[in-house]
Amino acid sequence: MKKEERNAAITKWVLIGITILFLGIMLLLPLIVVLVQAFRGGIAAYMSAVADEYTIRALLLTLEATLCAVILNTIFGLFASFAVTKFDFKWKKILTTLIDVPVTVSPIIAGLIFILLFGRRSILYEWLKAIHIKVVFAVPGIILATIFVTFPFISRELIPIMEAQGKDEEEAAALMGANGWTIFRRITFPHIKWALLYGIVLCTARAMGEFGAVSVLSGHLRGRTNTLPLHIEILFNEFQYIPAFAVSSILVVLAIFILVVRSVLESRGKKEYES
Amino acid sequence: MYVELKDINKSYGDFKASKSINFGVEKGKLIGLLGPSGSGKTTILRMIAGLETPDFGEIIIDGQVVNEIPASQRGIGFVFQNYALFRHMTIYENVAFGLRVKKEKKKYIDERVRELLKLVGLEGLEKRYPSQLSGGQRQRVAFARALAPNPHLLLLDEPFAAIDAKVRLELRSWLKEMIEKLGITSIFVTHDQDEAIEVADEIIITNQGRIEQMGTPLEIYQDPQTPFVASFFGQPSFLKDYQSFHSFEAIDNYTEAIVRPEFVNVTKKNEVQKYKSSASEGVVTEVSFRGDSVEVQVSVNGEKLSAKRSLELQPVTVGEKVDVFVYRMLVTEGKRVHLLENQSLHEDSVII
Amino acid sequence: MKKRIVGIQILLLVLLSVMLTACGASSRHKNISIVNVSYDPTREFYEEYNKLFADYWKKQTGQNVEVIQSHGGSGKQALEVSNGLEADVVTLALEYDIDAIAKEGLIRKDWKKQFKKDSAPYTSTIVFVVRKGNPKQIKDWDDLAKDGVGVITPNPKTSGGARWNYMAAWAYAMEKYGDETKAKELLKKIYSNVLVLDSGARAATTSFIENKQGDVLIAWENEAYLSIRDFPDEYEIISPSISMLAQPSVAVVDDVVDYRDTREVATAYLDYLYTEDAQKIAARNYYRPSNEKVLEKYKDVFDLSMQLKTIDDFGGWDAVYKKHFADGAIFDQIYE
Amino acid sequence: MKQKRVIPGFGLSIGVTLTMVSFIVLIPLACLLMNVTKLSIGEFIEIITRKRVLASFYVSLMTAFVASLINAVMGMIIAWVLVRYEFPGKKIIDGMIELPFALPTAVAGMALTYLTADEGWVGSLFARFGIHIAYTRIGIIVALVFVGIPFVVRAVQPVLEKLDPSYEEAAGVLGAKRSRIFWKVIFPEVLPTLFTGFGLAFGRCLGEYGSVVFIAGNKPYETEIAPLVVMSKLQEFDYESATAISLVMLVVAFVVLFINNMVQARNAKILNGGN
Repeated sequence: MKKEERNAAITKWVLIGITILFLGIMLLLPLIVVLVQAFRGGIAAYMSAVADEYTIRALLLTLEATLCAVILNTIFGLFASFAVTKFDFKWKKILTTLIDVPVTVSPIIAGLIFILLFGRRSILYEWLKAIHIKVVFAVPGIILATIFVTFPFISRELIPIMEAQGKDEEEAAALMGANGWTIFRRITFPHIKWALLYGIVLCTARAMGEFGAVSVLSGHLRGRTNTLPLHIEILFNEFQYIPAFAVSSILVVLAIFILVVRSVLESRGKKEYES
Repeated sequence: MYVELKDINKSYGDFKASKSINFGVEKGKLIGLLGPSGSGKTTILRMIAGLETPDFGEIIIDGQVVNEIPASQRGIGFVFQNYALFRHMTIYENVAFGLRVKKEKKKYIDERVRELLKLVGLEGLEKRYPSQLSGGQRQRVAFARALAPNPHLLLLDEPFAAIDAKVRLELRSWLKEMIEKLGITSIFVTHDQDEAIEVADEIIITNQGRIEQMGTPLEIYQDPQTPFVASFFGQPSFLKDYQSFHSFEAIDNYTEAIVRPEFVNVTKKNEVQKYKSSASEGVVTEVSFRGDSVEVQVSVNGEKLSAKRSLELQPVTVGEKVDVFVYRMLVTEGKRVHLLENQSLHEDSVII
Repeated sequence: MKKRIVGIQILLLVLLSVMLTACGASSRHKNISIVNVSYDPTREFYEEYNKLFADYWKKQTGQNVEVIQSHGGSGKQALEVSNGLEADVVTLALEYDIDAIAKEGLIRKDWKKQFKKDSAPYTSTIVFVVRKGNPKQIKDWDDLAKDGVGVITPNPKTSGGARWNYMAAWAYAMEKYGDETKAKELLKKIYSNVLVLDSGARAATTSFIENKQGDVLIAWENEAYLSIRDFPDEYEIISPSISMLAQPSVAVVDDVVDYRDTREVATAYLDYLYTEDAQKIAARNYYRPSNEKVLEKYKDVFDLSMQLKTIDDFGGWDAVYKKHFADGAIFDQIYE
Repeated sequence: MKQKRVIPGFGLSIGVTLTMVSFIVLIPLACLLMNVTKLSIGEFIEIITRKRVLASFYVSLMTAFVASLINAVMGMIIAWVLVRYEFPGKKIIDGMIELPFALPTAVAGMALTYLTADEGWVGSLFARFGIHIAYTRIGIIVALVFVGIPFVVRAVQPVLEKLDPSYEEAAGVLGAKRSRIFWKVIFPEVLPTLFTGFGLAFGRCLGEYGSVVFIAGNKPYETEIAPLVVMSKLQEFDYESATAISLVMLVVAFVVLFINNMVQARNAKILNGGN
């Protein structure tokens, strides 16, 4: 028995070692590289890169696109998961699959389909031009692309929770004559609030970093349609490595911030769930 | 009739959950819908509540066809199987919910909630959450919540299923008392025959989407109309060749005979057997203690029978030869059921 | 119930479109702005030139002009313009890309005649960048085919600039062997030495300079000078005996300037490229000025002894594309 | 609307859901399909069976498969370590898992390329043995492993957490050794979820673009992935090829998603017994 226990202890530390080594190399080292490279030229170089006009405009655009995507996806996620989990209807499976599709579609293709839909070759183009709406190679295109790639993020977090909760409580409330809004607000929402926040955080993270789809739709107009990741790519292509990594470090910091928020939310949610 | 179902049909895909259901419930009665799981009893309950819509047929409550009336306006209280208490609300809020939705005055709500909590014996627990209550307490909350808006009809789906055995017995009589006291028409669903017999004024037995029989517990017990009902109660034994037992009227083309343990009298050889002449000899194959009695399995002419013996009597042992007398049996013939009395019982009375 | 659903859907639609319009509507400035869609290596040049032009335009008209730049692979940029990227002017790596836009009907067919010198205000050529001291002794194109030489050049399928690289090698091979089969042999060897085939010229430079891949980078002359400017001790430039005269072309996108009413400023913007001041900026950014006087001034910067072929020597870009870069054409054969 | 629904709000929620699914997912995808139908079947097959295209499919599938496999193994180990062991720094490691999600892929690609190039911190270690990471298929796999880490870990973790310890105790009482308990009792429980995580990672890896372009080297037949061919076809104005190749990728993504859903549904059926 003793030998067995010793073996177990060895296994434990070997596995922990593997985990730390693997994650250290795969996750931590890239972060460190970004930070080290960002400060290679000193604080002054770093600050001038970060405070650059184009950087700030790119940051603002990124935040705008992220905000739009998160708001719309939140609305969608709430309605979609309510519809899918609280009601039975035909084609439900197909609907849930369709909702999930954007995650598996390559970002490049996501960009391409919007080019095909709204680009100059599309019949919609002339129509949109006539009413002075620019979609592709303009901010709306970027927002659309961002919405697309993060489309299922919130519903995906909500559906399992709402599924597990069942619909008894809603039915009971409905039997007593409560209307949809009351049922949602008083019965459904308290169950999902942490999952919702969690989904919003994930959605924000992904929306901020989207590169492929946005790259296809952006047109790379400096100061106009460059998001932060695109701006980084441009800096990188301009041999401005220090600024490129410096701007990247903004995103790294945001990513870390998001992870912290996520962890806090998760443990809060767990606590609530257990009590 | 306060509640009436007329020719109700309902199917889920290929599965027929209800096949031309017809029955009526008188005002103030407590009805038990009894049947094995999958027999369609919950579907009936949910259709009455308006949680499901029948494919065909009419549901009438208080003289009004309610098919088109949404669940929330049927004036029904519903107790869910798992109670479906609002986990994120306190007990007080749970009970008050229905009243708040109806926009009742605050003062009235408060009075009513306190009155109900007192009625169900949960005073002082207003601020608790459902997760902090025991199973029995939760059921009481569910009951109070269902009653809060003064429904005319109370529907309960397996009200005792989620409670452990000891509390269940207590709750049964509590619920029966409570409903009698309030005089509210109630229908509850159960798969437990004891529960139905003990609690219900009338029982409706369902099987495979059909109603097999409706009647008082005694009627159903004593006078089963279908083979299913006949075999549903107790732990019946089935005889292939009942005529190997003495003094039973012969029926042609019978399917089988059903004998309940209480129909059988097993006596030791040294005990007095009143109807010795019409008793058969059997061998004890199994003896088990049942708390309040002894269950004895005997083998008679190759048929297995189960019987009960009082604890006061001398114990029997496995392998012992005993006399077995059958008072009566239920013989099925196709869809019909015949109650056959042992004829020696009548002869006897004639002699006396 | 049905009606309500339709109502909500319409509401949602309106919301969506309002959001899109709100974000998309370009607010009318008093100041004028034009979009210059260019290719990768012109960033530094246009950054400087735009200031010069803005000053000039302000003096001429009193208007503030903001030039919004977009840079990327030349082919990709042309595609985006064809797809609706609203560029007032395009300044791309090769005629072929502008022709592609013209084929879409956005630019008039005879755009080449609109500006002087075939609408190519500055030129460049293809050279090699090697590590300091030239350890692999790379002097000319056939040295690239030697075993053990790591070559970095972008993919001519995606990068306009890379097509010039390829054609320069081809020009050398044809001059040397005069035979297509042997020329293909040489190119096959060179491209089998390619370590990283990046999608654009800038990415290739990054691979060579920053990630230290390979022994030689085939690059535009201006790009080569720019990249070694930061690392003069690590790299040197080798001029091969034969190369291509690369003619980056410029054009006004008629469709867009008519729609946006910017034809005047857009035309002026491109015309002004031919002035001496602008030509000097081009030279300072290592583009060979088309103005001979200015070129003469910078003769110690540019190796004027190289033999430079033009694309017309090979029948123009259309013919070259079909022969070399179309699916299944020579470039694909080389890579089979 | 024969079946009356008890819980109110079905019309509204399904309406919003369908509207948004149509606008964001369905119509754009249909647009792509319509563009493909401009091709005859012969042309379509000709395009997608070109050597370079086939090679890119192979590279995409192969690297995604290998990367997901690595992720499956490592994900299993990491999830196990995070659920079963206590050690200092565990919370941080747990919080780090979602980093690939939060960090923009372009930044990740840049950093990983920098690390694994022959002169990089990690690349130089391997270069000594003649192993090159950046600009080879190994590089692509590294990038995809990075991208796919959270999928397997986050799929397996909850299952391991919920796994009833009495299960293992039962096996232990029966005298089974630890390793045997793992392989015979725990592993089969986790396997379906592991597969789901694998599928999710695989789907994501197939479409990944941002991080791969930096590290891949993009040599035809060698390190050119399918999304890149789409991009390069687009740059050649070859819409037909781009859409045709995209369609193939979409179909593959659908198949992956579908198989995944089937496995999940089957798994749920087994665990919950019907329904």
